[in-house]
Amino acid sequence: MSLKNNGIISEGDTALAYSADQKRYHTFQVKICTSVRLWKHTVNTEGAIGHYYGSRFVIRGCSLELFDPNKLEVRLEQQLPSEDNDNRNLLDVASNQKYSTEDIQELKENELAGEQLITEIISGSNTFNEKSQFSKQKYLTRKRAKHLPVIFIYRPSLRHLSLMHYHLRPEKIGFLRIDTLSLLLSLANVRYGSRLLVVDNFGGLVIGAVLERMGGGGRLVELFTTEIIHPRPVLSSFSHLSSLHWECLSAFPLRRLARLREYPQTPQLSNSEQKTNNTAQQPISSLQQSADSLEESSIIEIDVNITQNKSETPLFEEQHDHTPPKEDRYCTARELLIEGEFEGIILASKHDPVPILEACLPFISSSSPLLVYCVFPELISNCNEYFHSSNNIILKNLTTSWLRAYQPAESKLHPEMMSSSCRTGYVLSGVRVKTYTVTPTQSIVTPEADAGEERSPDSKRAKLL
Amino acid sequence: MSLKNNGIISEGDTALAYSADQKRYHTFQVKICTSVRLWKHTVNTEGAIGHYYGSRFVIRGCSLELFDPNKLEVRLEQQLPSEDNDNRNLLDVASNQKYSTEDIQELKENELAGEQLITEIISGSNTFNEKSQFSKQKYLTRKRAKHLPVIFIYRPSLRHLSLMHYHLRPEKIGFLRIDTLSLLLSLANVRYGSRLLVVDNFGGLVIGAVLERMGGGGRLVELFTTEIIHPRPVLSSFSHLSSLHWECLSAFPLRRLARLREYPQTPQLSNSEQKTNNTAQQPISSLQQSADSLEESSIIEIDVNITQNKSETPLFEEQHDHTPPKEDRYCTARELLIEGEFEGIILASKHDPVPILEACLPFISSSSPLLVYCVFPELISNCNEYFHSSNNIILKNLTTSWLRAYQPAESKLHPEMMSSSCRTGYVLSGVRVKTYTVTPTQSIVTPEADAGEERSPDSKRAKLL
Amino acid sequence: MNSKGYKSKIKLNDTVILSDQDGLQSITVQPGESVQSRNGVFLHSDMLGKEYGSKMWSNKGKTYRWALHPTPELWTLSLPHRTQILYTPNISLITSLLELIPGTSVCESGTGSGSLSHAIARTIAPTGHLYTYDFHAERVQQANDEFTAHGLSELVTCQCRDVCREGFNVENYVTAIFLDLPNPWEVIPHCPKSFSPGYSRIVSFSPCVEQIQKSCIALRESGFIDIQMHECLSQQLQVSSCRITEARLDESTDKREERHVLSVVPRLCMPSHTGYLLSASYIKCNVHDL
Amino acid sequence: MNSKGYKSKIKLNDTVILSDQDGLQSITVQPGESVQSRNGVFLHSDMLGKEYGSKMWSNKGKTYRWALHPTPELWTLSLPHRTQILYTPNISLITSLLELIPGTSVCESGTGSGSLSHAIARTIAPTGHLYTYDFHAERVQQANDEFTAHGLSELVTCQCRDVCREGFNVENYVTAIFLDLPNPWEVIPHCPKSFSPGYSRIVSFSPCVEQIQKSCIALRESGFIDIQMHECLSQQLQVSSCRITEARLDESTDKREERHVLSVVPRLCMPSHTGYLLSASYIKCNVHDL
Repeated sequence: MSLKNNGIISEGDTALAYSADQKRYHTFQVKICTSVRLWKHTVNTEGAIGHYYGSRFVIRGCSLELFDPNKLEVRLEQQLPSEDNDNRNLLDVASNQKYSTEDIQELKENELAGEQLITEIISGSNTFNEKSQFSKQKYLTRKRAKHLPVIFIYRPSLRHLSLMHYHLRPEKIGFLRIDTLSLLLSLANVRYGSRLLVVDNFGGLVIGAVLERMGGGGRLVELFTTEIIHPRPVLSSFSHLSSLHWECLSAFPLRRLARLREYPQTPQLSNSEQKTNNTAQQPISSLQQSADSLEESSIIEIDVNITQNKSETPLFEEQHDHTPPKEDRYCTARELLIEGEFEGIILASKHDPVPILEACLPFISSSSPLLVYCVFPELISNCNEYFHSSNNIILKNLTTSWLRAYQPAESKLHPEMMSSSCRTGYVLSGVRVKTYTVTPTQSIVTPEADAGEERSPDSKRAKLL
Repeated sequence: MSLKNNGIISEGDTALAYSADQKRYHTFQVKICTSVRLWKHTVNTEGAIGHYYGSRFVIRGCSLELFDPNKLEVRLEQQLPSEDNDNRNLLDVASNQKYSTEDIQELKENELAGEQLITEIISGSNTFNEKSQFSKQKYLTRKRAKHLPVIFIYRPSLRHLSLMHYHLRPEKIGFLRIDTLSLLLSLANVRYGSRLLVVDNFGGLVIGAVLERMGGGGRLVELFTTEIIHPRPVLSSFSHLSSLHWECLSAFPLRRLARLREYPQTPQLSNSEQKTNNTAQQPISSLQQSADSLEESSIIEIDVNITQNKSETPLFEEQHDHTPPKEDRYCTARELLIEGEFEGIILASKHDPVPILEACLPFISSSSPLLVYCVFPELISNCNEYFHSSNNIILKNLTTSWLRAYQPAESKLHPEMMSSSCRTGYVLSGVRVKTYTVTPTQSIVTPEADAGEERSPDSKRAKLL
Repeated sequence: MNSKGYKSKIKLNDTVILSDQDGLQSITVQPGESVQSRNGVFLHSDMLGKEYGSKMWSNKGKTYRWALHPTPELWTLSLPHRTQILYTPNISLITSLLELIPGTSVCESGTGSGSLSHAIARTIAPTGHLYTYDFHAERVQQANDEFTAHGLSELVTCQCRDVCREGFNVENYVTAIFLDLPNPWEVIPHCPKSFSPGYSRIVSFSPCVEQIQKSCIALRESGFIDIQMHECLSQQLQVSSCRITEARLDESTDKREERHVLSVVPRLCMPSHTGYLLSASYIKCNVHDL
Repeated sequence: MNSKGYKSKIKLNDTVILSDQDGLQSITVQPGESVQSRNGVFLHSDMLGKEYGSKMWSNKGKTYRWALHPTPELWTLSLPHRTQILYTPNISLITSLLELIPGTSVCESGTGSGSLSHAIARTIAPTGHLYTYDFHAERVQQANDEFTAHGLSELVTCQCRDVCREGFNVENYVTAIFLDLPNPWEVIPHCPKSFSPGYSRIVSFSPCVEQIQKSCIALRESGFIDIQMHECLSQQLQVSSCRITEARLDESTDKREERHVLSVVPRLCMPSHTGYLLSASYIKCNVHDL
């Protein structure tokens, strides 16, 4: 569970670069000789090696240098607000800066080192000294961000990956914002040793997050709704998870759940599954293929990395490396499902969740949390009706999460003026209990106790176990 | 337009009492001899007469006294935060106060005047001096609110009435919170001289608000969806409006709009309308009847007031007082509708807005704002589709409003911890333009220009005018 | 813009709002003038006599604009930004918090780009008056030009003045004051002298928490009561049509139900803060002193 | 509660959460003990051997409780409030912002009612450790009793200490610190010494703006980086079934279409603020000094 290399950036690591100015992440591989593209900059990342993850670096030309705030040469004197200028005499004209863009480019090419460049630009501004303190600081910050960008280098983690994917392609992860995703993990009581069912139509973000929280102990059975398991770039980006983590994961096709309930001991293969297995024979090429079809360069990068270093990310290792017999492809998941007694489910699906939930309930032990996540209100309202008409779901709660980021600048505290993460989906939660049992005193029979009895999961489970 | 009595509280006025502690309003009539019930207190309101509206009063026993913050005897010394107690040694036990509830009642009955009572209660607290400054202040505030409640007396206004009705029965006014209502008024360009169509299924709050903003100049034609106009407690509470204001209002049954378009000049009465007029013969009794059926005492009060002083609130005066011939009941509205050229519509309805809007569009002049307010997303999404498929509505915008109240206490600034006004509806806005005209250059024909032509309101209006 | 009432046909010297997909633009119709666009020219003279709400085609017939009647709301979307401006969701709440009605007299500072000024003038017309101040001389000039062009000059007095130092040059007259200033707490002590006797309202708009904190203290110290603080945001929504399929739950059939539903969902990206609204009441010299 | 793993049957000394319509209640199953209710008594001994999630009837058969397996989330809803507590929407975001995983070591102050402590312990089990502090001796005692009852005593160390004056008594060890204190800025300067070398996280929860402002300055002055501030609220929703009728639009017919739709709408009344979350990173002594 301890950090690889004590959390020190090392050659060959997959790392995240983060620009606080742009609020953007970029995945890259730490290498000594090769340069990587970080937004507009082509950078040799060698300078980061040996420093701790989480450190800040300045992009100075083509190299990375540890950022030291004490080395900033240009500093603003603190002024009392009453002495401050108030911009009232400033006019917004281009002639305020004596250096043109070309001039500044030339200054840069003359290898005017970092802060000296900033000093020069400020001396070129006619209006700098007339600006208010606040405007001066803003000017300085803007110029630094442009000419001496500072980046953070992070080790991938649930926090960073969820922020990154939401920012890159929120619709691909079903608008599962960090607060919503975290809520699902808490309410599902995900922990070391969990035994969970997960349906994840959102690129595998939920699966990756659950695996991180299981920390290499526990059982996650993914019930996939597709014909085969497609390689998922979001899940692949959890490159910090070890083989111990990945071993917790097994998968089973949702469409075979019904048959499993009826004939748990006869794992016969259908035609479609044989086809599936054929596809599974070329895991690397299909991963590659999928990566090629993506538009986001940073995502491609990490996919390629994983493909190249597949020993480090043994996704479904038992199939890929041990080449098990075909009929054993879903063997682990099947055995777990036959055992049943899952301690909860996270159902994050694009499909109508009600039939999926009904199919899964028999495998979930009583007193376990049920979590349903939907992007659209129509789906969640149907599921909410189902929860309320069911006699074995209690503590029902329907929420959506609201997250607001603030600008905690000194003496200018306010929420962010624009947010690009206003949208998330709906979380419906409940706790599965044992189906209604009739007591001698029949006085309290709930009115909904009609249809519920028929689809009672317990009776089905009794058959199964 | 100037204030009655220069804004001084006068005998016979209908006023609003407001308790800032409870955030609750209460309507009452200012009278010299009679007592009114203000929440738990029976109060003679004579003490308020002669003071300005907006002033604060203390309820001291049975009478109202102007509140003077300088007369507060118990004051807390300001302490530096570092010297402050931090409650760490406080235990929450009942024995902390030496006076029982009965004791305090006795102190009150002994006519211990106002602040002296507070002093006595504080001296009876064993833990008061151990509390932190913040807790002391909280304790004091709580005791004062209980034993010496302060109320504001306000003249009714859009601000106060919208807060009052939202608090009393938000569902009756369709969750039209002050921010949402204000947005409708702005976007509909309501002003002195406006010429507006309004559909208001929410107790008349929109109508009252529009009349206040018209300030006695303009034309508001209410298109009502019911068989007859029912007396509406919310509209009645706009008791500050003068006869000049009410004269701007006329009403017409929505179900007769279609016939009006076809035969504008022949106002024949249908059976149902004759029935309507019979009902209109007993305006007072029906108003009373409706008031009796209400549960909110404050609302009853104002209704009764209005019934008793009907000369002051001449709602549909032309019918009630001048007893016009039956066929003239909707005469004013009919003439206005035949003229057409309304400068906008506010459609705040429980019904599907699309057919209503379609029926109203012919009467609305081009370049006019269209405002639709709905409580349920399903209705607004349909109407949004209609807006987008129409070729004579531009600048379409769908929003909901978010309002947050803060507790601006000194050095303890934070949003209110609980809000009882989290819900409002959806506002869809657009601007009606002239129907698509085909130009010689047919290059830019929008794909939706199909069905729209048929229901073109302009062609119908041409027939009408 | 408003006081003249609604006109149905475009006339010379009218302010007209031109609308296309990309936004709004305000023009004053002048002989010989025109609006340039990438796909052709719109001659002002072509608009004369046309009904408001008409579609105007460019001379090449390749693009069009809607010619709209001005309203304060359209003006707010089309005006030249000289400063950060207030938008309609805040403007409308401010109007209600100030309890503006036809006839109210109001002080406002700063004038800024005049977005709120137009909405105030609309609401207090025809008998109210707006005194609006800005310390930036150039802005005052531009605002005055606009008020004149929009026919509001009788309703609005716009002056260049540093109200933080000098207060308003209006005494015992207004019943509503609006502040949108970097240091509102400096002008708050000057406000009571401008109020007419009786009940008046103040609203101050500030983007940052610190401004609210200082203003709140100033309001209390200056004798304001019923101090409240609000934040109002317009949540932008979209209606998305989504295809909902059933997941395949067994191997016997591949036929799955599919339906389309319309969902109202928030937009991904929208303004998440504009500013805080601090509001309060003031009662000037009670007639009786008990 | 967690480290023992999930059990299917109720045993002696188990913590069981009893749920009815009105809320949750936590008990420790003891021989001879019982839970009283208006409609009868629930004997602890009746629960022994029952499956978690079973419905327990009172001795008179008139009312029931669901006997639930404890989780930190159910515990949060059932625990005895000694202080204002954190609820699951904030707890879950804090867990992610602190980047907690199995194995993380954490400092927390104050312990309060232990709502967050249980969630932290669940997430960092089995190899992490939580050091939690409160200045209120009685609370520390109660919290320790609960940690023991819930089988968390090996994961959690709860101590009585004024961390604002003395800091934490853990050095170079933890990678996450959580603060929920009236004066968080007093303890922030003490935090770096408790961090292990490398990358660590801090989150501070405060209801008031002033606390955030001071904490923010303290974080900056103590060398924290990547300072961020968030507010997270759970918006409670309800599904209401509404009847939609067409308005009558002509006099020829009285038949109007009517349909029922399910709408997801916000509740009228809900918590509108809990607190602000200030988060930051700290990098302790880089191994190389360039």
